[in-house]
Amino acid sequence: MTTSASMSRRSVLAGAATSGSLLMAGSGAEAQPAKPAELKIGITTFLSGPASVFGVPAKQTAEMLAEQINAAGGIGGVPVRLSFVDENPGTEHLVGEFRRLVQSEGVHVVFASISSGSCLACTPLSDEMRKTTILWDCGTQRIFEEGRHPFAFRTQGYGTSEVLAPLLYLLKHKPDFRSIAVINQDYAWGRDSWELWRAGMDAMKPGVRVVAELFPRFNSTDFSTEITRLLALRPDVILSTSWGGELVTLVRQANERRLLERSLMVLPVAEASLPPLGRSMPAGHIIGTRGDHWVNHPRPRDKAALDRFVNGYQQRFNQPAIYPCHHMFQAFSALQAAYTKAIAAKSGGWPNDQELAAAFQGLTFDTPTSRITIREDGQGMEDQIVGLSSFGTLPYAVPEKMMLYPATNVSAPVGQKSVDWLKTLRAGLENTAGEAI
Amino acid sequence: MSDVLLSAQGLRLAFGGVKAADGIDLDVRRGEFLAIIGPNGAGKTTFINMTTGYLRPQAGIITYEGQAITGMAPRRIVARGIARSFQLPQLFTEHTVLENVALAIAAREGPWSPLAPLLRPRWREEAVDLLERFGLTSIAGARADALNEGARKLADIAMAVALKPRLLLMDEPTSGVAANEKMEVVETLARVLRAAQVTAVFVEHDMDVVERFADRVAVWSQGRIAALGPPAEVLSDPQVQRDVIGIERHAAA
Amino acid sequence: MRRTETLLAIGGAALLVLLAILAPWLRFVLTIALAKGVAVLGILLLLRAGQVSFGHALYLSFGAYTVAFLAPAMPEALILMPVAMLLSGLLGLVIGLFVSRYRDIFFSMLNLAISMVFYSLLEKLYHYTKGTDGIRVGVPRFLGMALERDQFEWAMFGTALVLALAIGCFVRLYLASPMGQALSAIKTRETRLEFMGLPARAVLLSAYVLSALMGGLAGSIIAMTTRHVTPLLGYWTVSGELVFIAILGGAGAALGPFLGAVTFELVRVYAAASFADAWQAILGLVLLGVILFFSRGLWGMVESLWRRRA
Amino acid sequence: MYGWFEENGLLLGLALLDGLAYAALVFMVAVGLNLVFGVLRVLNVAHGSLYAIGAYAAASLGLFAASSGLPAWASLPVLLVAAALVGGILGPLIERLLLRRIYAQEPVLQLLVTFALFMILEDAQKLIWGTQPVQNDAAMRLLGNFDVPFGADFIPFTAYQLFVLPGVAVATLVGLAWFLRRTLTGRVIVAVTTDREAATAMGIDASRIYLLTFTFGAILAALGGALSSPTASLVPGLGAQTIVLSFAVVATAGLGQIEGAALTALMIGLSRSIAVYFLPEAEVLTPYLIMVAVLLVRPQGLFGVAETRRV
Repeated sequence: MTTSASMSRRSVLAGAATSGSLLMAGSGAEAQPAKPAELKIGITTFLSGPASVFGVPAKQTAEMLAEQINAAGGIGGVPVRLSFVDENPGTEHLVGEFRRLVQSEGVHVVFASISSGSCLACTPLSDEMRKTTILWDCGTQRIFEEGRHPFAFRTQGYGTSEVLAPLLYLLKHKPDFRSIAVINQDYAWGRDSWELWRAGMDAMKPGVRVVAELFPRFNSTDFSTEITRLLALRPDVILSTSWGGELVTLVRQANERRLLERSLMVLPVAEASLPPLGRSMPAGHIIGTRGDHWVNHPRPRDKAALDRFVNGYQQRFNQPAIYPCHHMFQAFSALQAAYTKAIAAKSGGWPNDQELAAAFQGLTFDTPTSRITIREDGQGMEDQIVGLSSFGTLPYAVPEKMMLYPATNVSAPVGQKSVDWLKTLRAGLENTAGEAI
Repeated sequence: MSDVLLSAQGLRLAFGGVKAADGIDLDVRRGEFLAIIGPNGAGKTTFINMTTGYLRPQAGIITYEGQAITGMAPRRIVARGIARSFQLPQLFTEHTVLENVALAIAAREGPWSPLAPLLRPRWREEAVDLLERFGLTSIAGARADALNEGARKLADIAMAVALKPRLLLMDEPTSGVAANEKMEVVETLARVLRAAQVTAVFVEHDMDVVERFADRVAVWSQGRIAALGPPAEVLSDPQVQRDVIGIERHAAA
Repeated sequence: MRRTETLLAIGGAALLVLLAILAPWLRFVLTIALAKGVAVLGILLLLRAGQVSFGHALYLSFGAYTVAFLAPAMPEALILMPVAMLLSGLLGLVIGLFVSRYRDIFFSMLNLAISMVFYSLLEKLYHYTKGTDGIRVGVPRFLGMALERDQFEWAMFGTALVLALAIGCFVRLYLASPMGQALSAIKTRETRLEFMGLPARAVLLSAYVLSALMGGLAGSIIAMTTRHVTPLLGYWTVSGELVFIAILGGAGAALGPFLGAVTFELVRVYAAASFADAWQAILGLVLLGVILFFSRGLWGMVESLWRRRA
Repeated sequence: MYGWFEENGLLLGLALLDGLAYAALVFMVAVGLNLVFGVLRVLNVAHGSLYAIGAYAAASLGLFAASSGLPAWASLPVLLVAAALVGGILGPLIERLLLRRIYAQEPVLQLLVTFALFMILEDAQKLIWGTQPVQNDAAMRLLGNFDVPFGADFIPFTAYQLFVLPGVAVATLVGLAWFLRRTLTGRVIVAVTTDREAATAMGIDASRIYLLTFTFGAILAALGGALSSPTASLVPGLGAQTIVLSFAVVATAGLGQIEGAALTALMIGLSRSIAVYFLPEAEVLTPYLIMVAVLLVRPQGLFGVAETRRV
């Protein structure tokens, strides 16, 4: 398998020298390309820094999937080849790398970004370079609500549905809660998710007292002061959309100090942190996974495929496949479906950039657990499953009493801004939006 | 115009328990060379430091040209025409000797265009000329940290002279200068200063130098002036001989 | 050496243009490198005085955010740049009045502290700055013309190159002037300056304000080139990067920062392309090698090569 | 029911307890940096990496100890052992192989050598421990909770946070003070800190003192990390956060001043936790604001001695 690791310095230099012609290919989307020798995919993900907790498993997944795809003859008969870019050094580096991927590496498609900031920086580039870009993990609702991006497609859900689903679950599970505190990471997602939650909560259950809004520094390793304050305030519910190492630290410190006996926690991004938490995650709290891809999904679309993927990953990397792995799977699945569709539309011809992007419009593709359709604005419609933490056969928590929220019920309609839409919701939605599974 | 250029009255300064200045009264006359002698720790350098604004006296007044300069910033005092040289030469070690002097000229001339070079023709000429008068032409291009002690001392004084002061305070100008060169160095110095009509106060340990070049001598002892007068008179005073010169000779041996 | 430097500067500029023609994606990297080179020139001024600012990412990000905030109202590159530069210089004056009293570690750390305060504000004032998501910068007009993306990128590259040459020339003259020479005098014997009647603080302050102007200008170029600004541009590691580039390139000449910046960006791009997992370690190794074996930086290497040939 | 004032008074008491624990962690990592800076005059950016490696090593060693059947109480001394190992091995290596070569050079070069080292060690950590959170909270669980009364209510604190962290910090402070004042080596270190030239002129073997101090500083950094490991889960990027904060402490404290470091850490710890209670948005700014405020009043830092410029 060829990945970026095998790319030599010389080949980069050669790329630099010849990419004058590649630029032509990039800007002339109407040109009729011949079938390439390899299908080049550029992937931006976190390879260093705290978010590499997500980025590295996703990279491993991509490598595993590329291997499987190539072993099965590639996509449309063309083997795939991956190049990875680290998101951690910041936007200015990343947008340079995006250009390099397109103009020098000549990638056919870019999988962009875990971080919302990275996605916001990359999507305009996809417009300008007319290069199909799959937003494979970032969640910000701003992308498709603040502008049109005809070459960008998100192959998973987004902040609105990922926050609304746990909120609806809470309203149904504990309808009588009267006070809430929030403790989110102090960065865009932490702030955005609280704004979304608050808009929805105030609309569907007005009068809930917000007793504390805590935004500890991003990458904090000590929450003892915040926990003390929450212990003293005794809110009915504590919301935290934190993730990664920080969520692990927060829950461990909170659990040790029995905060979770006093308050019900709602953790929309819990799933990836559950394996490292193990038994430190108490049972009975609300957990989400940014989608429906729980390992114990009671009725996945294709049980065999789910097991194959999850077990294959576990065996190969000796780690559970956490949600970024699933999101990467979805990106590959969407790509395969789009190429199949585009090639069919062209009666076997290889699609150019424009045709590939066109194939993504309204595309429906399979995931092990369900089926995702890409809406006309580019947003993927991924169902959400939320449940209560519980312990079964695995050494870490998984959900029970699960509720499945179909994506269309928990996403803002096309053309509406999420916050505005959330404000229009009314009590009772918690009884109609989801179904117990 | 008054005959007195600089006047110190009742200067007091103590560091902890040590009285470095314990009531100093001194008038420096226009045009004279005044030598300050006395044992180490008597407060000679402290006097220079107070006069040039490095230290602020706890009591007393310093006037220059009839105006109080007590406690002013060194920069302000220099602007009025008082320059000093240092016991340990204070050179800009990353610059050549020529540049050191040129910087002093620049300091005197400022403000200047930020885009014309330091070694602009007029300043370069003046610096070259000054170094020649100090007999430093041969080392003008040498970096200041590559000089021997004597040359550093002279360069240090040359920088002070380049400021065109009317009063120059020198802290041990001949220490570190080889014995056989000493007289020649002082000779040069005296010639330059007389030509520029500079009043000079200098701390000195070599009684031969004092005898030959000073118009008056002030003897420092424990933060006070023990004696003041022409060299012939003061240096022959038995008590000064015993208390100061004896110690000096002893120390020198 | 003077003439050599001029020749090298012209040759280097020609080489960059050639590279930008041959490899369009490099044009972006090189524009950023030139902008950073301009910011590093400011660092170099302060280094002359022996002072290391560990907070100049402040001016970079300030310039960048100025552009991000003003661009919608004033979408003209040639106005945005000087405005960002001047505002940044003004900020530099205010902060400089404070920090120019301090030396060495205190100078470094105060700059660090102030830049971290600004960085935190960029993150905290979410409703104005969009926090870590950052602000998108649209393509501004250039000389009143609405350019295509490709043309605009050329325009930015050209502007950066011209500015780099002009500011490089200015810094060279400045360093040779009494102001510049007094800077290195601050490093070796600051007290003497005072006893010569030269206010060391004012000398340092002017250099500091100049460095803020350059930082702001560089930030504005970066903002219009990457067209998306995030608080990360103001994080302390970016400040460290600027000092890193200064030393990598060599603090001896005005060409050093550009040599350093271009090398830095290229090494980073190639390291990232070849070893996406370990690019940081590779940069570290390069820096370590330069410091241990060529402490005068890349410019020092060029100089000694030149001498050997002459 | 309590009035506003009484309730906030109680909260202030809680903030004090939290601030103390946080101050202890800040002190542990900053004091080593300050000591090293005082003696070697090298601002060691890699100090943050040593902190992170100390934390990782402590967690790994603890897991290893537990799996090889050591009793639970061993999880506490394991922290010390891990710190000693990390500092004792990496410290001398860094000093001998890198810093030693550049003492004669300009300070900025020394700083950058440690910056380069920091970058290399960041990736090295990732290579060794991967990117998934690493954790071992045995030491925190060992001692259980301690309930602090809060009006009619009570607030559980971990005994580790309430007693171990401040305890170790105080022991370190007292031990260091004793070492620096009462032992010959300690006095030599102080002498070098106060006046390097004079000390070397007196024939002090600076090379040995440098090695010793740096190793010592490295062990303290690693210990800081090791102490934080039972409560935190460790992820890449730990070092970068830590080092900026320590820088602020060093400049605020005054160079080489361990009491200054303690007082600064206390100020930062308390103001941070008070901020979390009453003005959460200001929390991240507190260390820097404290530093700027202190340096405005005392340009040499809290306990710093004005360097006399000899003329």
